[in-house]
This record gives sequence, structure tokens and C-alpha cells, in this order.
Amino acid sequence: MRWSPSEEQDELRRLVRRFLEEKSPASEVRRLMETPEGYEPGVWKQLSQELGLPGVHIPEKYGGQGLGFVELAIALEEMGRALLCAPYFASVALAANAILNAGTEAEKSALLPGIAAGETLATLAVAEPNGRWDAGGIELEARRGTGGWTLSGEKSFVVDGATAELIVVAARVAGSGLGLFHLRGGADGLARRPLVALDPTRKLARLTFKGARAESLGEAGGAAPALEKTLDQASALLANEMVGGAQKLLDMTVEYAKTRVQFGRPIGSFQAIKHKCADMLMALELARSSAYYAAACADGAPDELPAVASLAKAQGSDAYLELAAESIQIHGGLGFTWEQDVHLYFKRAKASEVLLGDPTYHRELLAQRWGI
Amino acid sequence: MRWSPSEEQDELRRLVRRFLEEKSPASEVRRLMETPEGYEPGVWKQLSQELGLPGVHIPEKYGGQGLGFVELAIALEEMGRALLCAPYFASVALAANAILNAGTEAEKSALLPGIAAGETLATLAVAEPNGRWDAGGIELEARRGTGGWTLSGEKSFVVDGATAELIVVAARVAGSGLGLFHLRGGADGLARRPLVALDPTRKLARLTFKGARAESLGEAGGAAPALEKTLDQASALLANEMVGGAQKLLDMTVEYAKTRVQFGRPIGSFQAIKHKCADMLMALELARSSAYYAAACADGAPDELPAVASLAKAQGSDAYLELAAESIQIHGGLGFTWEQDVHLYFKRAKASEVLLGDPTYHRELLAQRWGI
Amino acid sequence: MGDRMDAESVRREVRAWLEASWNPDLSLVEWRKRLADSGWGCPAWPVEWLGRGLSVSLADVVAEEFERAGAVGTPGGGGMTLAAPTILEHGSDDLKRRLLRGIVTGEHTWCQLFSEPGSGSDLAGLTTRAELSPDGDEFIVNGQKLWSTSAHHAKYGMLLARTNWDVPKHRGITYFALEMHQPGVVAKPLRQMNGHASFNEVFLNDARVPVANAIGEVGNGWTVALATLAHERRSFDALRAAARSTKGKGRAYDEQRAEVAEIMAPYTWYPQRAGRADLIVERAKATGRNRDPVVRQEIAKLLSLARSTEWTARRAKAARVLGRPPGPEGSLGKLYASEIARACSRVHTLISGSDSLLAGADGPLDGIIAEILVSVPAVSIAGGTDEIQRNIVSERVLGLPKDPQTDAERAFRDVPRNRR
Amino acid sequence: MGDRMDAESVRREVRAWLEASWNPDLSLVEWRKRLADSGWGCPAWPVEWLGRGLSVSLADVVAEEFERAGAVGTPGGGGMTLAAPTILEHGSDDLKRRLLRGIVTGEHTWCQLFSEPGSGSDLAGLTTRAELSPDGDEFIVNGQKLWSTSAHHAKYGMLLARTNWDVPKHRGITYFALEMHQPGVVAKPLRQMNGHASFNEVFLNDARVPVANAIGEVGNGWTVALATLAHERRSFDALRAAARSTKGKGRAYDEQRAEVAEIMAPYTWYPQRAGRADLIVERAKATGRNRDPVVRQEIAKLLSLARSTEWTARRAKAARVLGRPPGPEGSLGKLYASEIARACSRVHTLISGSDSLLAGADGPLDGIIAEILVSVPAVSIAGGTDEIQRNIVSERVLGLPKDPQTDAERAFRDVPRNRR
Repeated sequence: MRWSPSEEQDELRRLVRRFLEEKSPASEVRRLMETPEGYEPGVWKQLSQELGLPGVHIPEKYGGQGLGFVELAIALEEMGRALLCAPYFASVALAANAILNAGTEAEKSALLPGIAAGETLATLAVAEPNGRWDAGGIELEARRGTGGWTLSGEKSFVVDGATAELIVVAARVAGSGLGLFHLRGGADGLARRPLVALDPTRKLARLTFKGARAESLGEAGGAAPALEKTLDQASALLANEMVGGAQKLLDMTVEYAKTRVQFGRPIGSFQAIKHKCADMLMALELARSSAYYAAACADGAPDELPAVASLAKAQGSDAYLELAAESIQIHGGLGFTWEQDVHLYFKRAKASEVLLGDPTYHRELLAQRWGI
Repeated sequence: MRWSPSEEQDELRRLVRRFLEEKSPASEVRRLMETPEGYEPGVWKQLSQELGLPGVHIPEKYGGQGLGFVELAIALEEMGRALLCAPYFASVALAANAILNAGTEAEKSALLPGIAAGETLATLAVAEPNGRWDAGGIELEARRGTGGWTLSGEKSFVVDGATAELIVVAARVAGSGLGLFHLRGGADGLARRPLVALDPTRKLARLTFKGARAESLGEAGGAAPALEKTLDQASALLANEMVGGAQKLLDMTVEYAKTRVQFGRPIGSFQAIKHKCADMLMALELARSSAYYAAACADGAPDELPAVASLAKAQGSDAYLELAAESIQIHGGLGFTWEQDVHLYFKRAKASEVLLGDPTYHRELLAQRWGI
Repeated sequence: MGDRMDAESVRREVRAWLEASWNPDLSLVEWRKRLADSGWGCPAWPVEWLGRGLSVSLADVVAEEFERAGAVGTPGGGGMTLAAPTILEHGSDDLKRRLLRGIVTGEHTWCQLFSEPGSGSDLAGLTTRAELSPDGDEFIVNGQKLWSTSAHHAKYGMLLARTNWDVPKHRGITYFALEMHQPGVVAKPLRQMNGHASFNEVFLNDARVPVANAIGEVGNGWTVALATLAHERRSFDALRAAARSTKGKGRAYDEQRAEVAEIMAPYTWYPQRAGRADLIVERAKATGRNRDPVVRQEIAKLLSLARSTEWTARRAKAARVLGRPPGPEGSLGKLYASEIARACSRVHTLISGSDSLLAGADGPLDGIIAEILVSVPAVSIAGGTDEIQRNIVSERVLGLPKDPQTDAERAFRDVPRNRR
Repeated sequence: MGDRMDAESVRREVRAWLEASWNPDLSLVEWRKRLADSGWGCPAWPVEWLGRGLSVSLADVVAEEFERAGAVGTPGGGGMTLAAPTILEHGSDDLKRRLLRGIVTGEHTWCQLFSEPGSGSDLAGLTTRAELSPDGDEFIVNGQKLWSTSAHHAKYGMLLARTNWDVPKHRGITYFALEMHQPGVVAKPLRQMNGHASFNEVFLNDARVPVANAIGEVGNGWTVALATLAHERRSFDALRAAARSTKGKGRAYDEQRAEVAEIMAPYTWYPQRAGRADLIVERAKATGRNRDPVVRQEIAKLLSLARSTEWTARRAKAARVLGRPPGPEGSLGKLYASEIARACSRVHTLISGSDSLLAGADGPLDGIIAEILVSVPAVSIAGGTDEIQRNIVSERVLGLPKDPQTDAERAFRDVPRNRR
């Protein structure tokens, strides 16, 4: 396991950061978060065709770049920093991984190239109105009929669920455990309703299935391990995205503390502010270490991944939220205004805290996975 | 319910404080904590005969002053402030209340006058080596034989258990629930071993009963409510004792911060120290409000007492420990030395945190008692 | 004894007057003109200034009788709670003559023009400049103000501006009554992170204010401002009071309800800002999260904090009532409020779980939970940040020394400040 | 390529020398005299000063060979880790001649005389005074020093004393090598709240030190002290290294084990001071508390903190190894250590419950848990308080400005200081 990024990884980071600084400034984020689809097709096209980011960790034989989770994590960290409004997390971190983990060779060859090319926007539907992220919470039912599989039930908190063209769905298979299925966004028997999200930069939807036809992904009934692995990978990746946002918050806050003058001196010269900033840095660096280590586990230490992913998700959530709250506090009255960008990160932090399960849930998982 | 002390109560406080400042300076505390019995008989005699403190809340017909729990709480707060080494908490807050709650008229008339006069040193033995403070943890057994009741089993964490002349014991009565019993400290079949306590200013003992003869207090088997009430009252009183110690810590710390000079200015002029002190004050004042309210409930609102006692115990423990830790921190290297008095309070705080049940235990009780 | 007599005679007098004069079918303004003329609207004010010079306790008697009669009183809002007392204390007779009556009748509403983008915690560091016009009979004001509620409909602004840059910051400020309806004054609503726009930015470009509108001496504005700030602490309670609008029928009632609605409009989210501890248990039971031991601990912690904060306030109040020296417990309320609000935000999230992702109609309790989560950050900032509060507590309550002041003694011109 | 060659030839050379010279039946001092004479004991030191002028990497080769041969090395403790490098860097040739050899042979142990009761965080504010004797060839020292380990058996002290009170605090300090065995020097053990007495107070009453024993220029002691402090950061690792005493048989081995035991004696409680996160899970299982969901949460939090702190250290190390610019992660270790220790104290109490009341033989794990609870408070103070660390991090890592210095530029004589 390497503890310091390679030259190539640093270069990838620089590349993505330059691109996003140009394409996803705060003004763009503010414009897109008010739109229903919540992303800019032109930028998505460039990000796909010029940078090939949707395929960064997808094997070359499926049209990807064949790099690893560490590289995918770097891309997500930078997107978190720029608060990029795009269907990347849903398509790559969720759907692509589900397909990679559960799909047959044929299914992967059929479904992944479109995702890798950025031509297919995909997502994964797991949680239901009960809000649970564990397999036990899944009630949506898959039934095998003469014409194949049909799905009935409800999914909620589906990231980019209203815009996705390909939807992977976790379902209970009557009798034989869990299954992953996929269908088109416009399929008959599927109704999609956009939800009002606390974080307007990440779109959510509720999906209602009424006997909608779907294809099984891999062998129906045995998908529990694949789903768990997918959620662990997604948690590790979300942790990295959160680190990007948290770092940006610290940068903004320190810059503000250096330039904002009260009582004839920069507020950053007051111990109360200095020590807050030091605490923010401490929380950030631990979250970064966990997030990076989790990504590395996803590549090279699958046995460690489950525990470390939960650790990183819980710690990253707490850190991001702490940094966001303190950042608003240090920005003072202006930090509570709409014009100031801090609140955009605060809302992303709040939403990321519970997406894929809140810190308490993941800490309990961690205890189980460490055999405590 | 009154929210501000009466003139008489303020006067009682002044009286006790003056007495303890003279009789229980740090030098005395340090001397007595090294002795096995852990108190100064001469001071105890004065405190009993001149101030009548052991009888402060015991009804006049049993030889007491007939004042209330609020007055008892004031006495304990001042003792906590002075870190008085004496068998007061055991004798009055534990034993006397157990007798008042469980005893028959005859038993109260027989047992209380000695306690009220300070002539009988008493205590209450509840917890056992399993460390539990709820009735469910009690395994020591009381059996009725031809010659009366005999006790068999083990008690631990018994405050002043090695010196007490009268011991009230909570026992399981074969078949019929819980009972409270009393016997002499020197009784046959009772072996007492002093324990090495983390807090040397409060002595603890382990008591081993091998068929020791004892008298029942009230009707054997129905003592559960009396025991619970006694523990609630004791928790409320301990909370007040803790407030006294916490206030003393804040006083010492603020004084030190005003006079200690580093970098050419009092350390109390650095925001890091100023804000710590403000936080200490905040924690202290909430603990004080809860402790005072709990004592008032013990007098006037018995229905509220159980919840409020647990609230005050949990909050008081957290506050006392926080103030002790921050006080050491602000005192710096000197704060970690033996000569400096802060550590005496730190150890009392640590011990009080778990005596009668730790904050987690009491918060769960609180939730139950509030019907959450 | 004498007081008792007074009380009774006052009661008789006001009761008689109300029976004769109170009429819900009057327009609100007409009625309040009667209050102004009679002095019964502000009985504690001096006789020569629309009052009756009564003691506070006797004024309470008057209030009781108004309530008994269901008669509408003077308006709520910044005019009565902030401007009037400041003018009575520091204003010239000319200003009292011109300004007080409009406040009492409610024809003239007021807003506060104190804070600036460049001076928040450090109010005395304000940089809005007021310069004497060539002819010397008015000041020309340039600068920007922030956090001013109802600036968009106010007739006057309580304006702090710097008139002297060659003296230390506290000594070069002047307090003006600024006419808001003039070309040099533009108020824009300022949107907050929770979507509400409770406050205004006010842009002052060559706004004009007569020299005669200075409240207190030129250059003595800081002293006057402190008077206003002292009243402000009580003003939110006053708002709540005002909000308890009467249920009665009649034009005066209708108009008053409209008035209250307008005054209260900016504050609809304030309960959410405080965290809504009152909803915790019901939410925990509704979601079943009350069965999780971890959640139970967090709820117990939060409610312990909230309850003991109430008890602490009760102790402070009791001491005040008994006229005892105020203990520390009084100064801590604002910091406790921050702590409670933050804890509420945490526990509401813990209880709502994934539902915390949703807002508006899709969010728990119709978006109330989401509004809590995005409003709580204001508590520890508005009206003095927690950091400033801790300074105050450590200095005034604990007597710890100030940290070194680098700006207090120098000419303000030479003090470093924010570039705009 | 050349380096490789060197490495091989050095390896051959030292191996041959060790075969010829190493003999476990020698007395430790006899053996170390050979180390001093040959230069193999401190291969990285200059040839003219008991070394062989080898590069650090080549010195590692020598160390490997010593390990291979099981040969005892130079002593641990303050002499080798702090005094020697400081003397080599700043001392006169005369001092090097007189002092280095005794350090290498272990005949002369050293202690640090830096901190004082009146100057802890503010080391440069020290007030121990050194005045030139009438005859001008020695300084007479008066004052009190604190936190000095092994002062009771040390031969020399690294002494910081003020020789000039008319210049700013950093410019009036001189660094001396003080002979400890003299009437003017009295060392008393200082007991800590956990009962251990790891440190000494040292009282200096007209203690004498030759002018020639000044290390570096008179008045330039602060610069020299910074060199020592830089080495100190590495010194506890060095201690651990020294503690790994060899198991071998023979007089040299026996005497070294005794030496190590004496050096390590003050530090027996240091593992407890750090909180013993390593015991948490085993304790939770042993007590059955691992079944309580609330406890599980606290354990998960604590271990997440501990693990991610390790990972952070690994990242910092990796960056160093690759010669990358050090990231922030390096400077945070001490603050993380405080956080971990405090969390351990909390969780150990939560796990032990009522047993936390007991210590010594009656306490859990034979008193280890109690020792943790009463030792943890030292972590956030010793070697720089958390408050000082946060200043350093915010200034050096985040580049935030210092808060106003009121003492740095004035003659120290005029700077307020503690009354003693």
C-alpha cells in the first residue's frame, strides 16, 4: 500500500482541478442547482470525452481507462472541492460499481461502455422511504413472470434518479434473498418524482415501481455480497468527495481570517479564531487519511475495505460538518448570507452526513466489522 | 418552589464555609487522606455538636434540626468545596436517608438520634463487586433463621465502610424481593477490607458477609421503593457536593489566570484561556441549577425527584470532570504536580463520576423516567 | 400607602378615559392620536412629551386597564422600543417635538442603521462617513449598512456615521435620525442561507441629513448608540409582546393585526433558528428512534441542557426580583442558546436520518426540520458572536483582563480596516 | 555507485574492527573508551572529535554491524541525544575536548536546566540570573529550574541563564555547561499527581560556572537552545531505542542494562499517559461492556481517531521519505496524542464503571486503569501545551498572523513577570 500519491496521480489531480476551476465556478454551481436536471450537458461531455473521467476506474475492456479507485477518489475529491453539479457520483461511484460487482461478463460488456463514455447516465436505487441503507431495509419486490422479471415497490433518496437513463435497483427476490436489476429510466410501470433536496447541488428522486419490467444483473437472489461491496466502495468514495469540500472550506476560511479586519487587526490574529482553524485542520487531516486509506483498500486490500469504508464515512461526515459549521461561524454574519458560498458546502456536508447511512450507523458497522 | 436561597440558607452557607475554611484547609485534607480512617474526630465532634450538621435535615423528634434537603445540600456543597475528609456523606446522605425512607417509627427513634448527634457513624452498602447501582445488581442474600435474619454475600464500593459503626445493607430476600437490613460494623460474620481508592479523600471498603446476623429495617421484602428513593436523594446530594468542588476549581483557576504571567502578560488575557474559563463557568452554572433544583424537588416535589436527580447527577459529573481537567490544563505543568491542590479535586471528580452510577447510566434512567 | 392611593386613582382615571375614548371602529392612527394627546399611550414618558410621568409600576396599572378594556396600545417595532427611548434620553427638544408623535401614532416606523459589511463584531469600527455640506446646515452621508430589518418601509433610520477620523474610533461617531425616503438611500433585501430575506442592505450615496437631526452631540454618537443597544436586549421580548395581537373585531383591531404581521414577518424562522427542542421527543417517538439507546443518550443530554438552562434563567430572574446583585447566570443565556441550537440540529438529524436529506414539502414536518438544520448556524452569530460573548463573560463576570487593544487609542484614520 | 563501494568497504572495516575489539566481558566504560578512540561509536561525528565523519547513511551501515555483532553502543540519555550535538554545533574546541569524551564513554551523564517555575510555555522569559564574578573568570548563578530528569545523578547540566537584562528577552540569555556536583546546586525530586516523581526541581544558589563553559557566545544562548530543542523532538524515540537493551551475557551487557534501567526509570508511566488505546477492546470484552451500543459507539470513535492518526503519521513519513515538502499532517501529532489520551480516559472509565473508583492492587488491571486516569492530564501539557501547539499550527502551517506581542521588543528588565 502506498502512502503518498504517484506523479501520475498528482498530475491527474492537477488536471481535474484546472478543468473544474474553469468549468465549475461558484456562479455555475448556483445556476445549475436551480435547474431541474442539475448539470451542464456541455461540461459533462467535455469531462467525459476530453478527460475520460466517467471511465477512470472502469477496465479498458469495458471502455474505461483501467485505473484504480485511488484515481477515482482523486476525481471525486476534486469534484467535492468544486461542488461540481453532475451525475458523476450516481453514474460511476454507484451504478458502475454495482454492475462491476454483480454483472456477468456479458452484462458488463453491454452496460459499462456507455457509462465509461459518459453517454449513459446511470444510478443505483437502494434506500426506500424507510430510509435504511442496509439490505434488511429493502422491501421492493422482484417477481419472475412469463415475460421476465417485474419490480413492485418504492425507492427513495435516489441520487439523480429523475434524470438517469439506466437504473440499477436492489430488490428482494421472493424466496431467494436479494437481487440487483436494471431497467431504463423511461420504462413502463416506473414513475419518477424529483424530491426537494436540502442540498440543491445533488438531485434526489423517489421512484415508484408498479410491475415494471427489469433485467436481472448477475444471478438473481445472490446479490447481497455485491450490494454490500458496492455500498462500501461508495462510502469510501463519498468520504473522498467530502474531503475535497472540507479542504475548500478550510482554504476559504483561512483566507478570510487573514484578510478580514476587526478591532484594527485581522481576525485570524485572535486566538479564538486561530485555534478554531487549527482544530479544523486537525479534523480535516484525519478525515483525509481515512478517506485515502479507504480508497487504497478498495484497490488493494478488499478484506480491510468494509471496516475502513465505514470508518472513513463516519469520520468524514463528522469532519465535513464541523468544518462547515465553523466556517460559517468564522465568516460571521456574512457567512449566513446566500451570496457567501459557505452555505452551499454546509448543505452538501449535511446531506452527505446521512447519505449512505449516518455516522452512528457506520460506527456500529465498524464495531461489528472489527469484531468488537 | 423557591429559586433563590432564603436569608437563613445564606447564613447557614456562610457559617459552614467559615468553619470549613478554618478546619479543613488543603493541608488538613492532605494529612487526613493519608490516614486509614480518613477523618479528624475532633473536627467531626465540633461539626456535630456546635453546628449540628449531621442532623440538619433529620426531624427534630429524632434529634435533628428538622430542616430540609436544601439545607443538607448547602452543607454538602460547602464540604465539596473544602474537600472535607469526613464520614458525612455516608452517614447522613446515605444511611440516615435509608433509615428515614424504610424504617418503622421505632427503628427511626432507635437509630437516627445517634446519627443526628454525630455519635453513630453509619453507611449504606448497596453495590457489589459487579459494580451495579440498581436493585437488579443486588445478589447478597438475606435469610430468616430461627434467631432472626442472616446476611451472606459481598458488598463493595462502600463509602467509609471500614469505619462505620452502623451499616445499612440492601439485600435480596429469598422469594420476596428486596430488603434493607442493619447491623453493627463489628458484627460476627462480617469482614471489612479497606480498598485502595483513586480518590484518597473518600474511603471505600469491601464487606464480606458470612451468615452475619442483622435486623430488618421496615418490612423485609418491600424495600425496593425505599432504596430507589434513597439513591435518588443521594444522587441529588452528590450533585450538590460536586458543584461545591467545581466552584472551588473555577475560583482557583481564574485567580491563577489573573496572576500567572507568560509572554509579559497574565495568561488570563489570552483568548484561549479566557474562553476556556467562560466555558467552565457555563458548565458550572448549569450543574448548579440542576443540583439546586434536585435538592428542592427532594423537599417539595417528590414526583419530579427521580428524573431530576438523575439529570443532576449526570450533568454534575460531566461538569465537575470538565472543570477539573481544564483547571489542570490552565495551571500547566504545575497543575500536574502533587503540591498543587487541583489534582485532589480532579480525583474527587473522577470518583464522583461513577459513584452511584455513571452519567450514561443516569441519562438512560432519565430517559425512562421522562417516559421517552 | 401613598403609592397604593396613586394606583387606585390612576386605575380609576385611565378606566374612565378608556370607557370614554376607546373605540375599535376608529382607524388605528386616529386612535393612537388620542393616545398621544392624552398621554395614556406612554404613561411613563414625561408629561411634556406625550406621557404622564408615571412610575413604572403605575404604568403597569395602566397597561392592565388597557388589557382589561381590550384597547390597542402603541405600536411594536423599533420606533417605540429603540428610537423613542433614545430620543427621550439624548435628543434635543426640537427632535422630540418632530419625531416622538409619529412613533406613538405608528405613522412613522424606524429602522436601525448600525452594522456595516466591514464592521460586525467591531461596531465602533464603522466607516460610513458623514461630511458637513458647504453651507454647513446638513451632513452628506456615504457608506453601506447591513442587517437592518424593515428598512424598506421605514420612515426614519437610526444612523451611526463617522464625522471625525482624527480621533480614536469611539469618539468620532455621530448618531442621526435619517429620513429614509430620499434618493440617496436605497434598501435592498438581503437573502440568507435558509432562503429567508429578513434583513436589508442599505446603500447611502450622498444621502442628506440636517445637522439638527443629530441625536446627542456631534462626535458623541457612541454613547447614544450604547443607550439604544441597552434597549435592544429587551426588544425581542417586546416584539413577542406586540405579536400577541388582540382578537377583537373592528377597524383598529384589523389594522393592528396587519401592523403586527408586518413587524413579525422577518422573524418567522426564529423558532427554527433556536433548534426546536420542543419537537425532539415527539419526533423520536414518531420515528421509533426513541428505542435506540444511542439516540436516548443524545436526547437526554440535549433535554438536560435545555431544562437546566431554563432553571438557570429562573434563578437569575429570582435574584433580580429580590434585588440581589446579579450572579453570573444572567450573562450566559445567549451562549446556552447557541449550545442548545447546535445540539438540536445534531439530534434532529440523528432522529430523521435519511429524511434529513429532504426539504420543503418533501421534508419531515413539511420542511420544518430542514429549516432548523439550515437556520441554526445563525444563533451563534446574530446579535454578537459566541466569541464576543465569551470575551464579555470572561471579562465582566470572571474579571479576566482584556487582550491587548491595538486600535482603541489611535486616530481612527490610522487604524487598519477592511478594504472595500 | 561510489556510495555502494563505500558502504561495502565501511561494512568490511567495522566488521573487522568489531571482531577484533568487541568483548562483552569488558566493563562498559572500558569498551566505550574503545568506541571513543576508534570513532566507531559516533561514526557520523567529525574525525577530529571521536567520530569518523561518515554520512548518515553510512553511519546506518555501522549501526547494522553493531547490531549484527550484538555489540553495545554509546549510551542513551540527554548526553548523547541533546548535549553532544549542541556542543558539536556551537561549543568551542576547548569544550569539545573537555566534554565529548565523557559523554561517549557514559562516565558523564547530563540533564537539562531550561524550564523554570516562572517560565513554562514562555521559556525565553526565564529569570535565572548569571552574573560575572569580580575576577571576571566565572559566572555566579542564582535561580530555580524545573522538569529536569536525572538531575540527581547528572555530572553536567545544560543551563540557560540570563546574563543581560537590558535587551529583549531572546537576546540576553547564555547557554552554559554547568558542573552539577557543587554546593550551589541542589536537586530535589518533584512529585506528580499520579504519585511518580520523574522530574527534579534544581535550586541554584551562587552556583559557579567558568566563563569558558559558555556554549556559544555569551548572550547568544537562545540560538543554541533552539538547536537542543530541535534534537529533543527526536530524543524520546532515541530513548525507546536505548531501552531496547540487548539480552546478551557478560559484564558490558549487565552494566548497560543497569544504565538503561536508570535512564528509563522516570518514564514507566508514559504509556499510561498516552491512554492505552491498545487495552480498550480487550477491556470491553472482558467486562462485557462491548455489548452496550452506547459503549460500542464510543469505542468506534476512539479507535477511528487512533487508527486515522497512525495513517496520518504514515502519510507524513512517506512524504518525507520521497523528499516532498512536508504537508500539515506532520505538525499535528502532539495535538492528536492529547485528543486520543483524553478519549481513552473517558472510554476506560465508561468501560470500568464503578471499578474506576479503585486503584493500586484493588484497581482494574492491577491499577493500570487508575494510573491511566490520573496520568492522561499530562499529555496536553508536557513538552508544549495544546494551546501553544495550536498557536504554532495556526501560524506555521496555516500562515495566520501572530497575536500582538507585548514583550518581544522591550528590554526584559521592563517586561512584567511572575513575582517569586
